[in-house]
Amino acid sequence: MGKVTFDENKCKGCELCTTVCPVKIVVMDKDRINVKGYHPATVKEMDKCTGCASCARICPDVVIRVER
Amino acid sequence: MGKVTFDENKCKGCELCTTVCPVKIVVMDKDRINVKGYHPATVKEMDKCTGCASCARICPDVVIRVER
Amino acid sequence: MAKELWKGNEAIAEAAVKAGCKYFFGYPITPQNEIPEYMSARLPQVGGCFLQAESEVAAINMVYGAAGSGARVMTSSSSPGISLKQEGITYIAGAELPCVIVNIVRGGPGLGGIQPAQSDYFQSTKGGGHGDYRLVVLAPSSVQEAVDLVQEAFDIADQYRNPVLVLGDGMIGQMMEPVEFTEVKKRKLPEKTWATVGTGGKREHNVINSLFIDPAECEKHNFRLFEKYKEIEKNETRVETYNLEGAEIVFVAYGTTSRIAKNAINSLAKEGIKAGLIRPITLWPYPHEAIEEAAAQASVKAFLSVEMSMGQMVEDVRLAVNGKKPVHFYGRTGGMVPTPKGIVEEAKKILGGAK
Amino acid sequence: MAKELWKGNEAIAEAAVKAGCKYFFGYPITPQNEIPEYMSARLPQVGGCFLQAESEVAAINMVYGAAGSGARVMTSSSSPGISLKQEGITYIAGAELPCVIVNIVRGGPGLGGIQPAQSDYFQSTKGGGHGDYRLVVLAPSSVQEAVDLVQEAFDIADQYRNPVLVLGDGMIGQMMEPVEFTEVKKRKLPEKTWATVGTGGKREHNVINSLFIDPAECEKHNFRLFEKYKEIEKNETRVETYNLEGAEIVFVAYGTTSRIAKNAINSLAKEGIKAGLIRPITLWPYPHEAIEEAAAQASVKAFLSVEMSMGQMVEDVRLAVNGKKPVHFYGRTGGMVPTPKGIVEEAKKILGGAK
Amino acid sequence: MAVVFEKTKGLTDKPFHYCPGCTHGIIHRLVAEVLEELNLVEKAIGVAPVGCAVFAYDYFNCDMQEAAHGRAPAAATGIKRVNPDCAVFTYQGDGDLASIGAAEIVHAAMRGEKITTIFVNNAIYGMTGGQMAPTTLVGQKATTAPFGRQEDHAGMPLRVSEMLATIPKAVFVERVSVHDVKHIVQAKKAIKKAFQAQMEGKGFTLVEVLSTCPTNWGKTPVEALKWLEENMIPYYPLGNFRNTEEVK
Amino acid sequence: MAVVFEKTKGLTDKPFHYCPGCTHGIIHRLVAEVLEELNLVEKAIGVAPVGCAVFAYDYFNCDMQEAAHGRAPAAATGIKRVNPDCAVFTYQGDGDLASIGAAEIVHAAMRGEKITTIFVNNAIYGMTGGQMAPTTLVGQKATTAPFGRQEDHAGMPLRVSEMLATIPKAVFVERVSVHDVKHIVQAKKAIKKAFQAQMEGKGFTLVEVLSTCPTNWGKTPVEALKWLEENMIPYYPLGNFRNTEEVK
Amino acid sequence: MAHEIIMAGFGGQGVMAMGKILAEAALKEGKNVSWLPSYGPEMRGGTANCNVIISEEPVGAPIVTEATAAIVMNRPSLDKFEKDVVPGGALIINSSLIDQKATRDDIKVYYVPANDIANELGTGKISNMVMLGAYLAISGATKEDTIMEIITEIFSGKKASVIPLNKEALVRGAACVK
Amino acid sequence: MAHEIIMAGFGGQGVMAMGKILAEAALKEGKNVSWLPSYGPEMRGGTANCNVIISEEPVGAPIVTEATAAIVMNRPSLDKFEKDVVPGGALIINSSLIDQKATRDDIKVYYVPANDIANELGTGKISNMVMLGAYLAISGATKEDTIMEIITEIFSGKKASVIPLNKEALVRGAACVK
Ligand SMILES: Cc1ncc(C[n+]2csc(CCOP(=O)(O)OP(=O)(O)O)c2C)c(N)n1
Ligand SMILES: Cc1ncc(C[n+]2csc(CCOP(=O)(O)OP(=O)(O)O)c2C)c(N)n1
Ligand code: SF4
Ligand code: SF4
Ligand code: SF4
Ligand code: SF4
Ligand code: SF4
Ligand code: SF4
Ligand SMILES: [Mg+2]
Ligand SMILES: [Mg+2]
Repeated sequence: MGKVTFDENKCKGCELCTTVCPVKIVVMDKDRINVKGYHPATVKEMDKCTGCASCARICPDVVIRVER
Repeated sequence: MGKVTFDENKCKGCELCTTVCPVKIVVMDKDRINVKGYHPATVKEMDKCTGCASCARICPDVVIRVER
Repeated sequence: MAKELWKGNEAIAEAAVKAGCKYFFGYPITPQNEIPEYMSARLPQVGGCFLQAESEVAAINMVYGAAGSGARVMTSSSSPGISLKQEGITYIAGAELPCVIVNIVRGGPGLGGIQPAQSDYFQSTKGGGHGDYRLVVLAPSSVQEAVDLVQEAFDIADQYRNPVLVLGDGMIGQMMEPVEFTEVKKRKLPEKTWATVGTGGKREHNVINSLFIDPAECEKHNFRLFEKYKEIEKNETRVETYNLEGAEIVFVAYGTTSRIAKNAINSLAKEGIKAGLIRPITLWPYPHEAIEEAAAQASVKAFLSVEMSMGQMVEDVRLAVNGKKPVHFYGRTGGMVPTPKGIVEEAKKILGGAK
Repeated sequence: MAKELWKGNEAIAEAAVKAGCKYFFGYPITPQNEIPEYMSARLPQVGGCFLQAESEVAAINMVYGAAGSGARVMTSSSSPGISLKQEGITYIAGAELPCVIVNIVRGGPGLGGIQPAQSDYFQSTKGGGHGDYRLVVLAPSSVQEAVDLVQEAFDIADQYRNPVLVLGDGMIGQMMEPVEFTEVKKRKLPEKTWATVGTGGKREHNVINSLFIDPAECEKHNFRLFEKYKEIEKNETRVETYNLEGAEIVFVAYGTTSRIAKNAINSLAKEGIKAGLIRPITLWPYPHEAIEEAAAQASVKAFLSVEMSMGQMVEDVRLAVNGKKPVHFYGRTGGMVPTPKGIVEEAKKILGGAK
Repeated sequence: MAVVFEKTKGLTDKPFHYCPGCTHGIIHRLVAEVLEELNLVEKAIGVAPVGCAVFAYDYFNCDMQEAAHGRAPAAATGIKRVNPDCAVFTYQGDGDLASIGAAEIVHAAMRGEKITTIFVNNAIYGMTGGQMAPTTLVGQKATTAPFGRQEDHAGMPLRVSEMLATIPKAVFVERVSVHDVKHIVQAKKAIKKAFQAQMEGKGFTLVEVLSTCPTNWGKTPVEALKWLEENMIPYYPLGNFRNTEEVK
Repeated sequence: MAVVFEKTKGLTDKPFHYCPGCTHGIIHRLVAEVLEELNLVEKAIGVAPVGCAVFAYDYFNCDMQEAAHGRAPAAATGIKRVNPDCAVFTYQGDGDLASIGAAEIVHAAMRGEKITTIFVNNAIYGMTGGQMAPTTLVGQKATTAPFGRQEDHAGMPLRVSEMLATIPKAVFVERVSVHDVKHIVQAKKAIKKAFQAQMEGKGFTLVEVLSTCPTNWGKTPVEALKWLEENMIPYYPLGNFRNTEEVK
Repeated sequence: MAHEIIMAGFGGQGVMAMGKILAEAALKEGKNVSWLPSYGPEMRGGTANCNVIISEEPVGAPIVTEATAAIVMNRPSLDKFEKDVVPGGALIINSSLIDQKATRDDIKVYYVPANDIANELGTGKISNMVMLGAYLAISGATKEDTIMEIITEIFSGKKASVIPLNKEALVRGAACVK
Repeated sequence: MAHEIIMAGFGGQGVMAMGKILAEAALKEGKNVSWLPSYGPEMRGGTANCNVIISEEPVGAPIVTEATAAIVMNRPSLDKFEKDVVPGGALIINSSLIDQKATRDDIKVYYVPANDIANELGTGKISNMVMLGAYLAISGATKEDTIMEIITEIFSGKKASVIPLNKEALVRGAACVK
């Protein structure tokens, strides 16, 4: 049972994190735009998170923090 | 039965030719000094020359001409 | 043919092709990348060859080899890359090989910045490389002029067997302006009998070389070079003058800076202050005479050298004025561009002071 | 300590070691090979490190790295090698790194020759690299002076965080003269808190850099550099004058050429002709004032710049004289050395003309 | 709850300027994590290249120098000879290292300079806008190879790791990739080994990291990872070419 | 009587300036003989290095250029691109090619420049008076390695042929020697093959020739040949590293 | 009187293209023109801008420091360039993305919901044409027809379908400032 | 009055060493001195030469263009340097290797069979010391004893055996010009 937090304003909307989540809970938030002008990544159903940190490891901009 | 001719004034007295002659007839002429100030190489008993051209092939200064 | 909008860098490249340049060796660097990029697509169409070299050092030595074989060849770079080319450039000058080198100058020193600058004036005109030699240095102030000068540069290079440097800045390279490609008037050029293209068994072997191990020979070679340079000074010096009549202050500026100076002159005119402009088109040979004449002109109270540098060409202005009038300097550097307003204020300060 | 005969190149190397130079990165080239050769044997004795780089380009960038780590470091070369170092030199100037660069000049352009010359004056003093920057340029005229100046060069470099160029020629490098190694007077030097030696967790990370992508920043950096250069001009300008009193003609010459000029002065004296000498010891900052004063001196009819070049320093002489007196040039180049006789004849011609 | 992943202290707080999805960011992070894990942040001195990673001097939380294009190994040599106990590394792109800097990297390896080079191979010149690199694949388009790199005109891509592995004092040479999490983990292992070999004074160490340039490849970040896997890895096989075990 | 050996027309009549017994002279002659035998003298363009062979432009009886130190492959590239039908060759020493010119030779090979490089490896800088070369053997004394080259300080000698053989478009790479007549004959064969491969447009070709420097080795010419055989060949094994058969 | 225009926005908003089209049209009408882009290394998300000068006289400095008009497509551009407009000059603000109002009162300020209009027309991509339409209506720097000629040349062939769309965008933009 | 000497011969005849020894000796006697060698790339068989200046005044140009004495050890050197001797100056010719006579009559010419004498003494190597001995006798540039002090310093330790030989060479050389 894991928890991920996004340093949202550092996100560049590259979507890499969304491709590696084993439980496919990382998605782009198309409704919001961060200060950089990108749709930031976010997690829908946090309870599904395994805390595997895959999303954090592939994030090129060190946006993601993972706890378990 | 070969014949070698030395372009004597181009000789630098390095002695390389004297080391490769199969019949050991190439020697340095210690009695003479050429325009460059070196003792030039020469052949004592030309009749022994096989015309193998070894001396010419190793001469760095293209001093030697060989006939057979 | 109607005028078309061309980006400076691409116009320079096309002008070279039109001038018969078939070979280009270069290495990427901002703000001149459109030159090699354009050449990479264009030269194959004319049966030429574009090659991206492993470095500027390699590029300039490829130019040496190609020029030594009699080809019309060009390279281009920007400040740091030109610094790396200095050894190659003095070899080319020493071996008297014709070629065209383009420097789209950016801010320095070191890695500096990538915005427009004119801080490579000394390097270009006094010789950044070792030894006594000169490059012909052409300084266009518009894309149209760049196009015209680049085409002529190849002829000048061939006529005198000397490298020609086209000195632009980031603005010239990046901006778009209307261009009309016109034939430059043909010069009768010497045959390149000295080129290494294989003897074909028809002549003694040709040797391209800059080594003269006997100092007497080396000096003779230098004397010959400087005879040639005298010729070039006599024949190729170019300058534009603007508004000199009755001018109280004369701006001296080249390249894009000269256009900013013109704006300043026009706004000064509105305030009833007469300012004129001397715009060297050739930075070497330098148009000393035009400046001497202006210095002798009664109305002229002072000179102001306006540059995108900390003050380099101003030395040539002083050498030409030779003490007859005060010579001042106004410049911005590191990629900052002078404004007409800045020049106007400087001019007023000087005239105030000169009164 | 008694005087000993030292070969110029070796004396320069030993002087550097005595000044605390622990690192040397260089590449062989005639006529300066004795410097790296001496260092390769000497530096290990003082716990330093000599490294033969793969090229001059690598050597100057090794110097950049070592200087950036706060070490006293030197490199040396001769003309073509110095041309290759131009990019590295402007980076070092831009990043404000202290180091000493020795150029034992040979004839050019290109591969040129290996005999003594002074044809790298422009490159040394106006900046052979791109951008606005200055090197402190020291020009010894004897082996003893080379020894003294090299030791001081390291202090000047550290005091101002600026590269210092020691400009010699083949004669300085190859000849033997009596030398006495004397302590140079200590300057109080700033601590190198900026050096990259590992943060040790005690401070923010240090960054050695010459990139300022924002042109406003880049310009500010240039302004700061030129504030520093003003300081250097104020504090470090050096010149020797000889026989100026009542001189009709003033020779301006540096390095070994100045000694030949002295011989000429002495033989002219025998003929009752008064000639004097101004010998710039620092080529940058240039001793303008000494020349201005001489130009103002009533007895002086003319100046003669004597160089082993086609005429380079003469421009700085003209800038200083600023039209007050005629300035002439006499030079030999490509490895040829002026003779006292040649200078004497030139002087008489000028004075004849000036009468 | 325990933290399983957070930003390493080997990085400053300055956000990267890289394009969205550019794997330079991943590689920066891996290097910084290794420095932290080996307790080297305080005794590390890095050398930034000229390339998109030019601002690396702002990102790594250790002393840094910005070297001239291609000369990072020379600058690092000067640094290491002055600071033999420090962990000295260069971070270089393929234009910087394999093109203009070819002589400097070969000779740093020949001398067995005790430094670690992180070689970021993205088969293109990123910073200057997509010109051909020595590592650009045959047929791959670049702004200076508008019809794609042609073998007969521009030759075949340089395999830097294979070439340097022929040099005796290049004691650790490995090629890795960061196109997926598994390979990212492996890449970090290689970088760690390289720094360890350096600190043991074994000799020159290099890790070649295959990286993406979505912007100049004209692909989305996700497409770019796929392109790397399908096109670069076949020509640039991953694996170790030199390791300290061989070199006793 | 028939002439079995005489001076080739590939050479001018100018006597070599080389020191007594310096094998540069032998190598010059072999190259010139090959040019003559392949009827290339009239369509050959050679590039002289900066090194003791700098005056090669006076000795080869074909068009010649004198290139900057280490840049012969770049100059040759410019020449060959302008004269694709000519036989273009560089003649370079180990300082010229392996040290300052390392980037230029690697990239000429990478591009598959259709030129032939004669690489004269005498393990020293001859022209400038015996400084260390990248090819100087460990323990070998040089004026810049007064205690002999030390592996930990200056690394191990660069094996240029082995390194270049990793480059796909280097289609012919062979190391030969001229320390005795038998090897001189083999050396000539290799040089001939290289020029043939060039004229067939196969790619980049290089022949590394182990050579002597009696003057700076401090040996008689005869001793020098022996030293080459006993000390250089063990570290620089003779043989072919790349030939056009492999490269289809 | 010369038109000296600054056009600025995010990379991707088409400010460079807008400037080129305007310059091309002015050239077609026989005017003197220059187009100068901002340029830099590949760093995304920065603001792109270009200077266009249209004049009867030969163009002096290609840099615009005293703009007769500034067209700003995003907030950073407004902050950066508002001060560069000459008194009496025009400032055209893309109100779809910029909630902020102009601070000066010595210039004419126009608010154009360019993205909203573009979206209505079916593609956000042509917000730049909306702004251009507004600018033309204000300045009369070139005839709208000439702009359409240029656009027609650009989108010849199969892309021709988008031509009417661009026309519409210009018209809608103009309407906002009538 | 200053001594300005040119010494020249084949590489290997020891002209450089001869010049250094003279300069060292003069320095020991408190004079101002300079020694300037010819230098060049490794090309054998050329002539080597050096300039030595000994003076009470500080030395001006280290190059000797008007020699008070020229010591020539081989034919090419004679041809090259005879003209550089000032009227009244000395030209010392190694008559063992140079059959040629001097052409000028405004200078003092001395013929010293240096190699023959050196061979008599058992080694051709010290022909340079024979020439130096002759020069000292003619010029008195330094005392012979000072030269011997220098030589003694040079050949300290096991090479000391050759010291008397050098002494003898100097004496024999001097004898030739008495
Ligand atoms: C001497 C010199 N030449 C050229 C340049 C321009 N330049 C800057 S970065 C670069 C290449 C960058 O490509 P790479 O090394 O592959 O790094 P990337 O941007 O792909 O990460 C070039 C050619 C320069 N700054 N200095
Ligand atoms: C840029 C530059 N650096 C250095 C030199 C000095 N230099 C002349 S030849 C040479 C090296 C020669 O060695 P190598 O290439 O091995 O040739 P060799 O003489 O041994 O045949 C050097 C360093 C130069 N002329 N130019
Ligand atoms: S930690 Fe793993 S499971 Fe949780 S969001 Fe990230 S990738 Fe998905
Ligand atoms: S990988 Fe990082 S930058 Fe990319 S979308 Fe996910 S959180 Fe944002
Ligand atoms: S040809 Fe052969 S046999 Fe005759 S001299 Fe020469 S080496 Fe001896
Ligand atoms: S090899 Fe040639 S140069 Fe050497 S001694 Fe024999 S003939 Fe003379
Ligand atoms: S240009 Fe390419 S390499 Fe550079 S930051 Fe953007 S994506 Fe990365
Ligand atoms: S120095 Fe060495 S390489 Fe050069 S010519 Fe003499 S022996 Fe040959
Ligand atoms: Mg890259
Ligand atoms: Mg060698």
